[in-house]
Amino acid sequence: MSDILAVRDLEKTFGSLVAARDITVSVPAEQAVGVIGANGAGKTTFINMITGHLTPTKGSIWFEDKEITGKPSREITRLGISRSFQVAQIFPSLTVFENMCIAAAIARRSGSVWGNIATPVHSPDAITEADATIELFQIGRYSETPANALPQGVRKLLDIGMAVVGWPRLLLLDEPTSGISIEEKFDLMNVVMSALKTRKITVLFVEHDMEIVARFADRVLAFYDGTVIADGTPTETLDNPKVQELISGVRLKTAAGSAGHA
Amino acid sequence: MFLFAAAAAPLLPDWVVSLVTIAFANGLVVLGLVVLWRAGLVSFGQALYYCIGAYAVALTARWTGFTDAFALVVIGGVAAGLVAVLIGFLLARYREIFFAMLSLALSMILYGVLVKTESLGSTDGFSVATPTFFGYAPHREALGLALYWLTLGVDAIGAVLIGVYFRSVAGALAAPIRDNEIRVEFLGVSVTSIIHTKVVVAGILGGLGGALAALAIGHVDPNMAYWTTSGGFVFVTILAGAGSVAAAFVGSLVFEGVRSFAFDVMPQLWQMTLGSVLLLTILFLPDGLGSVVARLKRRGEAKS
Amino acid sequence: MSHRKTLTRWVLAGLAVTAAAVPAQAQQPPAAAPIKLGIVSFLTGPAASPFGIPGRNGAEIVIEALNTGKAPAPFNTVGFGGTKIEAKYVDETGSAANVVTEFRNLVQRDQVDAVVGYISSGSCLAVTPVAEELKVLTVFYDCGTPRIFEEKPRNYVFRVSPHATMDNVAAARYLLAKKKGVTSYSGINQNYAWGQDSWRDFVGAMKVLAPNVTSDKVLFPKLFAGEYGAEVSTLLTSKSQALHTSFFDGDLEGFVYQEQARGLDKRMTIIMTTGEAAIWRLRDKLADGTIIGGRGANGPLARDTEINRWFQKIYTDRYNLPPTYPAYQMAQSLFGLKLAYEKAAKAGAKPTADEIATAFKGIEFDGPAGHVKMAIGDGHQGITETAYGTYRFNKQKKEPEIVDIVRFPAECVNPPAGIDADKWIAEGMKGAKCN
Amino acid sequence: MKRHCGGGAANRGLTPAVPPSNSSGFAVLTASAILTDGLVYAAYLFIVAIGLTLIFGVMKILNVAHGSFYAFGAYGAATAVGIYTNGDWPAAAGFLFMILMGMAVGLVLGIILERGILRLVYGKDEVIIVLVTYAVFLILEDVIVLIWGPQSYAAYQPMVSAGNTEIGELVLSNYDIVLVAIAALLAGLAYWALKFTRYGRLLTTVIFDRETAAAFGVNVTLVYTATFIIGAMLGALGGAVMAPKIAVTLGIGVEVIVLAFAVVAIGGMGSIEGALVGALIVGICRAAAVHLVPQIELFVIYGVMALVLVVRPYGLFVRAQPRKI
Repeated sequence: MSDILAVRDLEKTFGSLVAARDITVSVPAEQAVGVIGANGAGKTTFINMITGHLTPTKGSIWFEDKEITGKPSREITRLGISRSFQVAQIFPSLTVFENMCIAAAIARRSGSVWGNIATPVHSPDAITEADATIELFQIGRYSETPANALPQGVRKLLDIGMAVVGWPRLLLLDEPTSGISIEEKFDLMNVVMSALKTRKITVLFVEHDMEIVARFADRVLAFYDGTVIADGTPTETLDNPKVQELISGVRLKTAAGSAGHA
Repeated sequence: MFLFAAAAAPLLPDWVVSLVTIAFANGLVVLGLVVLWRAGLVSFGQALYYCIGAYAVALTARWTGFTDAFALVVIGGVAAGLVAVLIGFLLARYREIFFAMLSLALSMILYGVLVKTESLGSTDGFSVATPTFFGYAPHREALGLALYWLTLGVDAIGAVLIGVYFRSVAGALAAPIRDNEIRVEFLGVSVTSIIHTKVVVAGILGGLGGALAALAIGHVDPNMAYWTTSGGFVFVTILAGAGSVAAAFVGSLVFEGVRSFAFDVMPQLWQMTLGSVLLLTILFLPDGLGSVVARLKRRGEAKS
Repeated sequence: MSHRKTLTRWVLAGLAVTAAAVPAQAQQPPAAAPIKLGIVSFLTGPAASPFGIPGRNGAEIVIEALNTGKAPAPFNTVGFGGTKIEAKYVDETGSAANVVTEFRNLVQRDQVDAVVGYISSGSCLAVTPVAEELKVLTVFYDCGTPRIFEEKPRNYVFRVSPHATMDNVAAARYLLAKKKGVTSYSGINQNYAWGQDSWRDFVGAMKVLAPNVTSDKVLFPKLFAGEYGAEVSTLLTSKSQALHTSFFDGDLEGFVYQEQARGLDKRMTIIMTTGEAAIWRLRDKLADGTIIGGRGANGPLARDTEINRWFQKIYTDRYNLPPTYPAYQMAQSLFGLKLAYEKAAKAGAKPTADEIATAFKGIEFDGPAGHVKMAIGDGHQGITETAYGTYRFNKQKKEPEIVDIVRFPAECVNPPAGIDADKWIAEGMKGAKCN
Repeated sequence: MKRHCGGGAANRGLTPAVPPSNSSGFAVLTASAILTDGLVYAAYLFIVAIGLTLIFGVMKILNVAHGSFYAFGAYGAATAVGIYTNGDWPAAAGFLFMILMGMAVGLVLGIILERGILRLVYGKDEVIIVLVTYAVFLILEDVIVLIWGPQSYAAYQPMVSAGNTEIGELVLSNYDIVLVAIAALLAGLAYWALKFTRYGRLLTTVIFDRETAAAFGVNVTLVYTATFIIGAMLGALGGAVMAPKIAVTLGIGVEVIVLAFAVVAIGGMGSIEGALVGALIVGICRAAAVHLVPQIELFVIYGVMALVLVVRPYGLFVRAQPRKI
């Protein structure tokens, strides 16, 4: 089958600053793609353009052979692309279940104004879907906890869960492990990746920790100065001298920086 | 609750009936403010819709001589709703204090227009024809009761529908919008359109409230659009709290009661009384009377 | 009434609402009770000091005099027909909803026998249908709009004080009589019903009486605006010789201070239709030569009769300020109600509202403000003569006085029975008997 | 700024009663009158708005009780003038005494409110705090009745003794000129204080970013108290200087609140220069309306406000910061 996501010579400039330039990538369905690169290398810009948070200055983005360049993020979400965030974006005043349930209900409604009013939040299938996803991400015991009282790891899982509850075909994770202690990182990624496997979701994830990338990605894109300097299997990319010199070499520093940045 | 109040009516002294009628009419406006407040929005111009609903009723009766209470109330609600749809396109882009200020400005403009309209009696306003109910034209106590029941009926329907609305996606997306608009957008929902619907819902409720008030008072004037009127409604909203639908009506009732009591006992210090009540509520009942109701409920459930 | 009583009643009311368990009869007053009057006027807000308080004071002092039977004949019987009067004072402030609610409370909760009051025409218009519906005798004392008895005939609503039309008709007549050379006039009135109506009537009357005199600047500043700099300089650029204003109290005083500072009154004569209420406070701040009206022949404009001297005295002794027109209007209203009550009360039996109303219709009497005829509005609306005069601050006695007073007979400045005020003026004030 | 006045200017055509003979001279006269009146009114607006915008900028409190400060200032001033005119002291001192009295009242009131009530609600939702100040406003309305009674007070002496100046056909009240001077002084003072004094720099940091300010060891609570008291005194000052022009009576606060809100909303909440520009726009537009199309005077302020808010939701001098993910 053809690629689920295809990006052709994408470019984004803010005034004189070039945040991303001639990025051309295509991703086949159900692949797990790791994205590495120093801060400001254009990883988040890349993701923001695909999810419609930023409009590219040049180039085009195709999802399942439909062009989605410059569409508003909510439309793109409805097409089947969803994302998680560097800083978990959840609803602090609601419980985990409520967070998940409203996400599920939204995914189930028709987009119209009337759809919003006509769709109940606690419809049976919304509830089952929410519970299922909560189980899938193994945060069941927090189900009734208000989100503002959650430990960092669970916040992340909830954030990703809310992105997954609507059965997207493509998921973009922006630094899923940022702000997570080294020892928790692997468990978290295990949970997430297995969840995505079971739902057959193609995933692009930005990551600073090369071990995690090596462990969980089928393929790795290396960003530097707004463009892709290496693209291949984890081993290929990570062994690439340019990558060694420009990214993994400075890994520790950026990791530290990214922690502060997150 | 409404059934109970309805049944109680014949036993109540007339003055209580009329007081409750007006309180419950205003309760609808407050319910509208609750809808907005759940999403963290406060309108200091809700009197706009209140006034439009009232004038819609009064003018229809005046120009067409048509006096059926039920239809008039609907007309009031629809008129306000339509205005809300238009204003919503503008208002939905605003948040926090700016939302409050813009709505205030809009209601004050309506006030200005009405004051300028001498043909409608300017600030004196004009009286509203006595309503009929499917041809039945009651008087004195009977009229009072009829209006009372009408108000309760509309309130009950409104309360039920709003209850349903709160359980819908559009309704439930209040706290989330207050918490984190970006996430809402990335879940695939247009925050603007959700807020727009809230503005319209609140507008319709405001219009219905105004319509009922117009019939109950029998008179309309531009003061219904003045910012102090809006202030009063926000006051009650805080008093009631956004906790439950019923709270809006209880709060409104308490407010009318306190005001009238203050007028009766200390005619020159009623503002101070109201102010103190508001202050104490905020300090000691941050979630309003609603929270008390809820707590009692919970205790009840715990027992059973 | 005592606080305990009030409180218990409110507790009962509370129970009634929640438990729905209190019969309406609980509020019935015991037999042989005093006559209860509800007195409503502004006790708070901007209109309290100019109208509300003088009105309430007028009521207080008159009711005291009546209860002790000290009022001069024919008002010298105790209270109303021998029964003492108990007054309950209520604030008029608030929305129409509040005003109506409080009116109902007076009638249905406090079981008053009649209501006397209301200053804002808005309140009067809002209360009228309710009063009619509840069949309770209501006497408006200060509100000016003629619409009340023109919209439809009323049964239980009366107004002894004449309506606002005559203020402005008389103002026009006085201006033309005293200022021969007038070719153009301007107006500054508050932007609300009272101001708009006053100006409309004045312009209408001027058109009839002096068609060739034109109006120049027409200003309607916001009610309680406070700042009139722009208005004053607009008027300073005008060539008018006269300025009409129906401003009252706060706005009137503010405007006077501000125009004085810029000498507007040296360029044009100012006609103040409610000026009388302000002279005791403005004193030498008010320019000599200002034309002063007092909503009828009240205060210094009233004729020097025994009852007027009596009223002036008891009021001044108590409040050490002479009574202004709201006090007069209140007194007139109470005296009118008293006479109607006593005319209706046969053999000491307490008359019903209907009996009093029938007796009230078309009644005539002489009060502190002169002779009242309930002549129009189907006998529900009083007309009196009115008077305008020219202001002068007496430097020797250090007190205000109003000189070269012109009196206009009631029939000269009021529409005849059965004709709407606006229509009457528009059609050239036909049937006005002046001489 | 001009574009907001379009309404007024466009209607120049329907100017009522322009004598055709000297219409050009008349136009000049009108124009100059509009300018001077606009300035005077703007001065008034700025004086009442500056305290409001300061408090909002620093504390994010939309202070409805500002109207009460104005009222108390006016009553205080009126009382002062009363006392003063009974004693026989030099004329100029009277004005000063009046202002000081007004500000003293503001000072006391400010301390009581901030320490007594606001302290308890810091950290609550912005809107809740607005409601708190609304409650305070209601209470203070009646406190006025308790202290000064329902009757109104006059304090015209300072204005009348100031006399007037004639410039061509224009007659200006010297007191109005003083008002403009005071407004200008305040503006300059505020600018200087914010730019060059320690407290001012503290304020600007707090306005810019409360958290960082606190992090850098700024005593935010202290800044708040100080700000609120200063704001209260400015509000009272507004009442004090206006007292001679008006009858000091119940309910004068209500009008001022909405006026000040409008001005501040137009200029941008929390921005001093915004308040200044907002006051000028409203002042000039209103004066133009009164001179050229009196019919619309009532809407001008809200019209301009709505217009500005539609074009610039956060007012002329405040930009919305876009949210980051």
